[in-house]
Amino acid sequence: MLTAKDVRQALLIGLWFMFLTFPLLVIKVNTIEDTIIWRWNNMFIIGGVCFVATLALRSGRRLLVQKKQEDASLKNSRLSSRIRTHLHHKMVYLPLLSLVLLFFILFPTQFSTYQTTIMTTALMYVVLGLGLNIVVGVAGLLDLGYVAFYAVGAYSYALLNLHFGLGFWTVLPVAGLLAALFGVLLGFPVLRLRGDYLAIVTLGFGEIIRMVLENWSEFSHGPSGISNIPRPGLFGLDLSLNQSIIYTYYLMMLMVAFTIFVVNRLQNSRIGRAWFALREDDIACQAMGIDKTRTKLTAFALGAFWAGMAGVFFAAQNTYVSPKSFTFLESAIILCVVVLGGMGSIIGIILGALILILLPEYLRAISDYRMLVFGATLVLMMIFRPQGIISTVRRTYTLKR
Amino acid sequence: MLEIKNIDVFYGNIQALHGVSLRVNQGEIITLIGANGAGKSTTLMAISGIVPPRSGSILFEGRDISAMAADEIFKLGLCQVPEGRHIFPELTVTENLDMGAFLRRDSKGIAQDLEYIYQLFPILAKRRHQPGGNLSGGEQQMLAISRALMSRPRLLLLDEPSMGLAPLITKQIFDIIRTINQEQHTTIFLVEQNANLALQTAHRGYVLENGRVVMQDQAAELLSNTAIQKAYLGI
Amino acid sequence: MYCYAPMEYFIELTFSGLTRGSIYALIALGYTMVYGIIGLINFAHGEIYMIGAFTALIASSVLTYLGLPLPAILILAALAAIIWSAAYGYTMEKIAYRPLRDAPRLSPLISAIGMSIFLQNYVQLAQTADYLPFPALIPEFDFLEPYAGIVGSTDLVILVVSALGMIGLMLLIKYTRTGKAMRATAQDKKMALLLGINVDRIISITFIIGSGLAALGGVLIASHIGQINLYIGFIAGIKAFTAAVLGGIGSIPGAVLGSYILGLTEAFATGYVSSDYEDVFAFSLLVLILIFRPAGLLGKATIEKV
Amino acid sequence: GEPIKIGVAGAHSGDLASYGLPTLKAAQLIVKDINANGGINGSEIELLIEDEACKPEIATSTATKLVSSGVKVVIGHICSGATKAALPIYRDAKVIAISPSATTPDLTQSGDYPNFYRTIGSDAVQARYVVDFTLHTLKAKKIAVIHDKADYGKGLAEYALKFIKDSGEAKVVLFEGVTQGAPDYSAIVQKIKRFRADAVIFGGYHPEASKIVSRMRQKRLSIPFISDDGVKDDTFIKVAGKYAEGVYATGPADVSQSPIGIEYREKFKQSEGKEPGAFFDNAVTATLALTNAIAKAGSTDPKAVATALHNEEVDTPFGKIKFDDKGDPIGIGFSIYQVQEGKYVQVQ
Amino acid sequence: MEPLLSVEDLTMDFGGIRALDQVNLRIHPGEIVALIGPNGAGKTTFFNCLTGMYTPTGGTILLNHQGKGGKRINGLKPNKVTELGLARTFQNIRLFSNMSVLENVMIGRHCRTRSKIFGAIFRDPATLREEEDIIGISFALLERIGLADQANTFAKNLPYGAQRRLEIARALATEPTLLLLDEPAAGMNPQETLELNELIFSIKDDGLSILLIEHDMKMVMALSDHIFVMDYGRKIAEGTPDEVRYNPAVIKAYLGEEDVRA
Ligand SMILES: Nc1ncnc2c1ncn2[C@@H]1O[C@H](COP(=O)(O)OP(=O)(O)OP(=O)(O)O)[C@@H](O)[C@H]1O
Ligand SMILES: Nc1ncnc2c1ncn2[C@@H]1O[C@H](COP(=O)(O)OP(=O)(O)OP(=O)(O)O)[C@@H](O)[C@H]1O
Ligand SMILES: [Mg+2]
Ligand SMILES: [Mg+2]
Repeated sequence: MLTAKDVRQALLIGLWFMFLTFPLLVIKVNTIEDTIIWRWNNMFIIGGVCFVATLALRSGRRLLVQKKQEDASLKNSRLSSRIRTHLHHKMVYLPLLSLVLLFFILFPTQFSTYQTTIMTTALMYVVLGLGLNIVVGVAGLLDLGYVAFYAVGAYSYALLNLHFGLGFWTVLPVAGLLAALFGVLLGFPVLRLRGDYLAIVTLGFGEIIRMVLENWSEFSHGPSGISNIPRPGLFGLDLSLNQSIIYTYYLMMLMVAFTIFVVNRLQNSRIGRAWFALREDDIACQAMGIDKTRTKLTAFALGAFWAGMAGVFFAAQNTYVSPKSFTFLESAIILCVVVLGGMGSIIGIILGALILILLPEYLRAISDYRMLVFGATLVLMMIFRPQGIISTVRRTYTLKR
Repeated sequence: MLEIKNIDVFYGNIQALHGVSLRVNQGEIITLIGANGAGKSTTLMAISGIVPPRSGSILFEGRDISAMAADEIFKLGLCQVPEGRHIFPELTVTENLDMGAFLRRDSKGIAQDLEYIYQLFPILAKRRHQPGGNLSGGEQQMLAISRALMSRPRLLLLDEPSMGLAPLITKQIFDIIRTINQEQHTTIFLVEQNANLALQTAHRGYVLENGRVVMQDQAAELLSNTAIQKAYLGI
Repeated sequence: MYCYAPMEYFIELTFSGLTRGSIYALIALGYTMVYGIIGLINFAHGEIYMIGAFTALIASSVLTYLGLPLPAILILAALAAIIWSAAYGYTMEKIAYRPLRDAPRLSPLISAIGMSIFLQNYVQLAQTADYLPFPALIPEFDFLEPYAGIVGSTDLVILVVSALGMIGLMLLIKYTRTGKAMRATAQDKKMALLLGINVDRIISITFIIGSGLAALGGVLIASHIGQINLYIGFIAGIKAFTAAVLGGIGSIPGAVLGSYILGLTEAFATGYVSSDYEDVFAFSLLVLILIFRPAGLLGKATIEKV
Repeated sequence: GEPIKIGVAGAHSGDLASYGLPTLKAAQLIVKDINANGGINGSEIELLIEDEACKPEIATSTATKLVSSGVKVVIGHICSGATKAALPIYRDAKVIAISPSATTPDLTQSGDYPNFYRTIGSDAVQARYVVDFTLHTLKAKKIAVIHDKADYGKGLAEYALKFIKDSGEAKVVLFEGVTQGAPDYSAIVQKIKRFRADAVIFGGYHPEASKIVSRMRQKRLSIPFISDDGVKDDTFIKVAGKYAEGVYATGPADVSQSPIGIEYREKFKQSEGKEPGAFFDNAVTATLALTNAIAKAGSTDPKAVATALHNEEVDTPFGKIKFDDKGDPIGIGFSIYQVQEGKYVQVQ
Repeated sequence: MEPLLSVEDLTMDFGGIRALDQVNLRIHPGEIVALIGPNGAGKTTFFNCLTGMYTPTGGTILLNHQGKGGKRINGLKPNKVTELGLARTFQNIRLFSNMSVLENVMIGRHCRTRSKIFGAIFRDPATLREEEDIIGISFALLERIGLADQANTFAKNLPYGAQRRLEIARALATEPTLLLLDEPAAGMNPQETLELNELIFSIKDDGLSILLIEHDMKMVMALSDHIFVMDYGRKIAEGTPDEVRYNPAVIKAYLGEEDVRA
């Protein structure tokens, strides 16, 4: 399997990483206490690990290539496409769907409230991911400031409740619309921008919103945030903490279902097609009579809408909002959900959100290494599945006569 | 000079070439014709090392180049003008031409060749300080061929040089192809949709169908072959 | 209340703006180079800068312990920072970006975000999350003493180095073969390959140069601020990225111009309005400029040829 | 009998871990002692440790987790924001929380969280000390109040602003926030110069403080710099180096002479090999107060524990303390320190 | 008869370069008009000005919209121009490569349909009917260009010639009165070009006017009713195929000697 060349290569890579990590991993300085600690064993651990990993990777890759060659004659032999064709079969996906649904419905009864809270959060990211997917995945507009709309939603609930005593259900649609309005506001100046210029402006927009929330204390209570936000009500019933958490969970599930329904219908409509086309080639798009301005603005508005609603859920679940929760990292994670899941694929994004939000939770066991592993996972996932967990499948049409 | 033996080329899981074999002799103009998607461009890309074949071998002057990196292959004197021209859009015309001579270090020779090119294509001289991306389609094609010539290749691979060119220019370009072949003894591997013209220019030809070589012969023979006439010459 | 001479105040603010601008510029140059060549917003670039600063800190501590004189420490520490940052940049490109060269456009971006998170935590685990004092490696110049209220020695060094960095890079790109190859690679990788340019190597070189510059920035800035921790890269990175876009991303003079404008805007916003909203000003300026020049100040706003 | 569950929540990872970890250690040290002596009324104490990295949204879920695992008393959280986010959950679950370090006045003063206690003076109290010192000892007339835009710093600065205004003895010539992590603060320093301030009050933490103070001194601006607890940290002196000299900072009253304080500091040094960081004494106090109250109450019944916290004095590094009816500590005050020859020295 | 499109003194500058210099051109309903000229003459630029991709520096473009007389269309946005009945293909194919062949054509229907967000979500009868119409018309167009059985493959996976035809179908889906084709036969072999000729004739038979840029002289001569010849941004000749074929200026600038004999 492994040739001498492989071993030599692995050795070189091991040595390279020993060199690379030498200053940071071996020498630990503390300029406060003026100490220098030498940790030579780290160097050898790294060298060894890299050596073994390289060998493993190489033999693994070789196996894979061989297998690929064997399979090459068979079209569609790839696992993912095989799964996909099976999934399209009603006999398979209906029972599967009900099983998944059952799992989610029974979740709070089988797991602790803590687990339920985490799952609620993960579901929130499903909604966020699906919303951002409209902008990034479908319309192809790279938005790095999506968290701004999330913040708009969360603060809408916090403030409207604080000042006017408006309840969860009243604010939910209002916040969605407000966020959509912000989406349009952001959309206007950036219409002419392309690709990565758009990215930086949206990033800036996200930061501006956060900074305004931080500094304009009279309006937003500044960095100390707003607490005591009521949880969602249920016909004025008095819910205990546990009940209320479970109730929020089910609401969130409904919200996810609603989002999936709407987003799916939007994607497969006249507007959805225009968004896709815009992503593919905006010049051809205009030549086909599509109003670029309006199409972009609807994408921004409809994407932001979901973030606004998710924001209300966020505020209600935590009963507390502060600008700290709406940093760029949050935008980045939502973007990761979309890309990792597979741009434009609803199932992919659901999987992406569950993985990315639940993963760090369950990595708490190795708390120190958790974000390290998280970062590495992002890189590895991209290397092995650059198109995301599930790549987009365009809808097929048949002619009804 | 160049010998391709039984190569299979894949894009992911899709096989584009099935056991293609062909040879190019020193000093020849060889043409490869075939319908859209037959695999002509793929053959050229395999030779240039952009899409290495999964099996089979490519010998250039006896050396197996099938696993070599593209830049190494180029150094051996193989230069390709790819389909779609691939002009560097933000470099000026002159800079584009300079890039062709990237590996050369004889600045005098380069300057001479530049003059020669500007004589060959006066329009390029006129546009020499324009960014390549602003040229019209035909101008870009001329630039692409000229850029390849700047590397003084021994084997020139041309992918559909006549695409989008005015009749006059097409004629000019084919004249130039013949000229380079005769005067500079550059061997030429020509891929062309305009089969008529290609077969009139070339010494020998190969016909590619669905990734397989289905016919090979002297160009004149192919030109008069009725099956070829019906399928590719529109007669 | 406003008894302070307005002109003097303006000049002071201008200098503080230029200092900030130079700091951004040192990082923005690397951003813009990498973007120029592979079209990637390298979110991990800030982390490379941070690693440079840490390496310099480690090197200078060890060297101080060995009892070397200050100038030698400065030079050796900077050298170590440059070497190791370049090595990190090179390795990062190989691991996280090269396999994704033909992937959809956003995949390398996510990979970069992942890399940024990874490197931050790597440094935290290997070293510490606390702020560490960074020794003042740059000596105080006596001739600046009369102007101490306006400009300090580190400010001056940073100003000069970022200017030199820009000029050097421009010369490199315009006149050297490597530079030409970089430009060609940036515009059409496949064609560059077909013309015998080793594209992989050119991209590696770009990362090495960009990372080295960031490391140099790291040393200078850390010794200007006097402390480092693992988040310095992220914040500075975002600003530098903004500056690069402002100037027209991919353009080297653009990155420097954008950095100065950004630095000056922040200084004047603080000086004449309020530092509460300095970032708001910075980003608003960005939006404003991009509205009128969608490709940044020095970016080429060509009509796309159809 | 059944072990007594105590939650410990705070930042144990991330950039604020240096505030959270000493707390955790303090709780562990004390609990180890108690358990070694047979526990409280025969029951062992079990610590449930939760890391929220000072993030509000994580704090709510960790709070939920603690509550759902049956915890009735919690030591934490560390940061005010996270505490604020977690408190409603504790309140609704009738869980008592005692923080060693959350200083936002609201937490106790608003009356929203009757279940909350802390072993640290609130920002309002601290701001009072800072302002009184600046006005009466330093006799400043034109004061620049700067903060770091974050919860703690801005809150403190706002109280300082209010107290100065109320006193009518001096003018606030500048009230502004600086951006955390910005590479250079020259502009704000020029502005302080321009307004001819004769003292700077800064609300925030040491990284920003050292950057500002260094810039001030480099620009030859030598007016007094008075800051808070977040700056009274030896790291500040190390980072700012010679520029730290003369800086004033408030901090919890000096406990270096108290036997209990010394005892636990020594234990910490033995097990960790370094000096305990910020809030360690407060955390020791919180743990002692809480375990004492549980012992006195005879159970973790919130009502009984609350009564004990309010009424039973307990020996701590800060001396004998108990809690007022809002949950603030009686007996824990602040002192003013100044950096002199590279050390914080109590000046008032 | 009133012309469908009349262009007067159209001028377009790029920085220092004058790509179009006072070009005049008329197209009457039902005509196939060809625009030929050497590479870089400005033909594509002319198209770009007509379709709103570029805003011309000078001159007027008048479109006779639904018999309501000339409407000035310079500087209108491309989508507006398309709505008014001008549709085009591109010299460098610009399909929506990751969408299916059918969807590419369906996009062409966009400007002739109306359903909004509400309809998309609730799928009311009107929307459903509209959607079915879109599919029906698109399928019909695919059948016409012979790609119906490939309807659900990605556009990028089509052979080159098929992609060119798909571009035409997509343009036809916008229900144009004037179809602009930019080198539709480029990259096709002579056999495929013959098939394309048939298609273009059949489009003409439907009453559309066509403006064609093409370098394949056989095709141009066979199809066109009228030919305009450009060089260096100026019109250098116009007339019937035969007039143009023997025009010495055209031969010198464009055709070269042989074609005269051919
Ligand atoms: N990058 C690619 N990925 C996947 N398939 C490809 C790729 N490039 C080409 N193909 C497929 O390989 C086959 C051969 O393509 P190739 O470009 O070599 O044809 P060609 O003979 O040059 O045709 P044309 O006349 O259109 O240029 C075609 O079926 C094409 O769809
Ligand atoms: N966006 C642009 N910016 C600058 N110059 C341009 C631009 N577009 C076209 N040109 C210039 O205008 C001239 C005409 O170009 P155009 O593309 O219209 O030629 P063409 O007649 O279509 O040629 P071909 O038959 O080769 O496609 C060319 O010289 C070209 O360089
Ligand atoms: Mg081809
Ligand atoms: Mg053209």
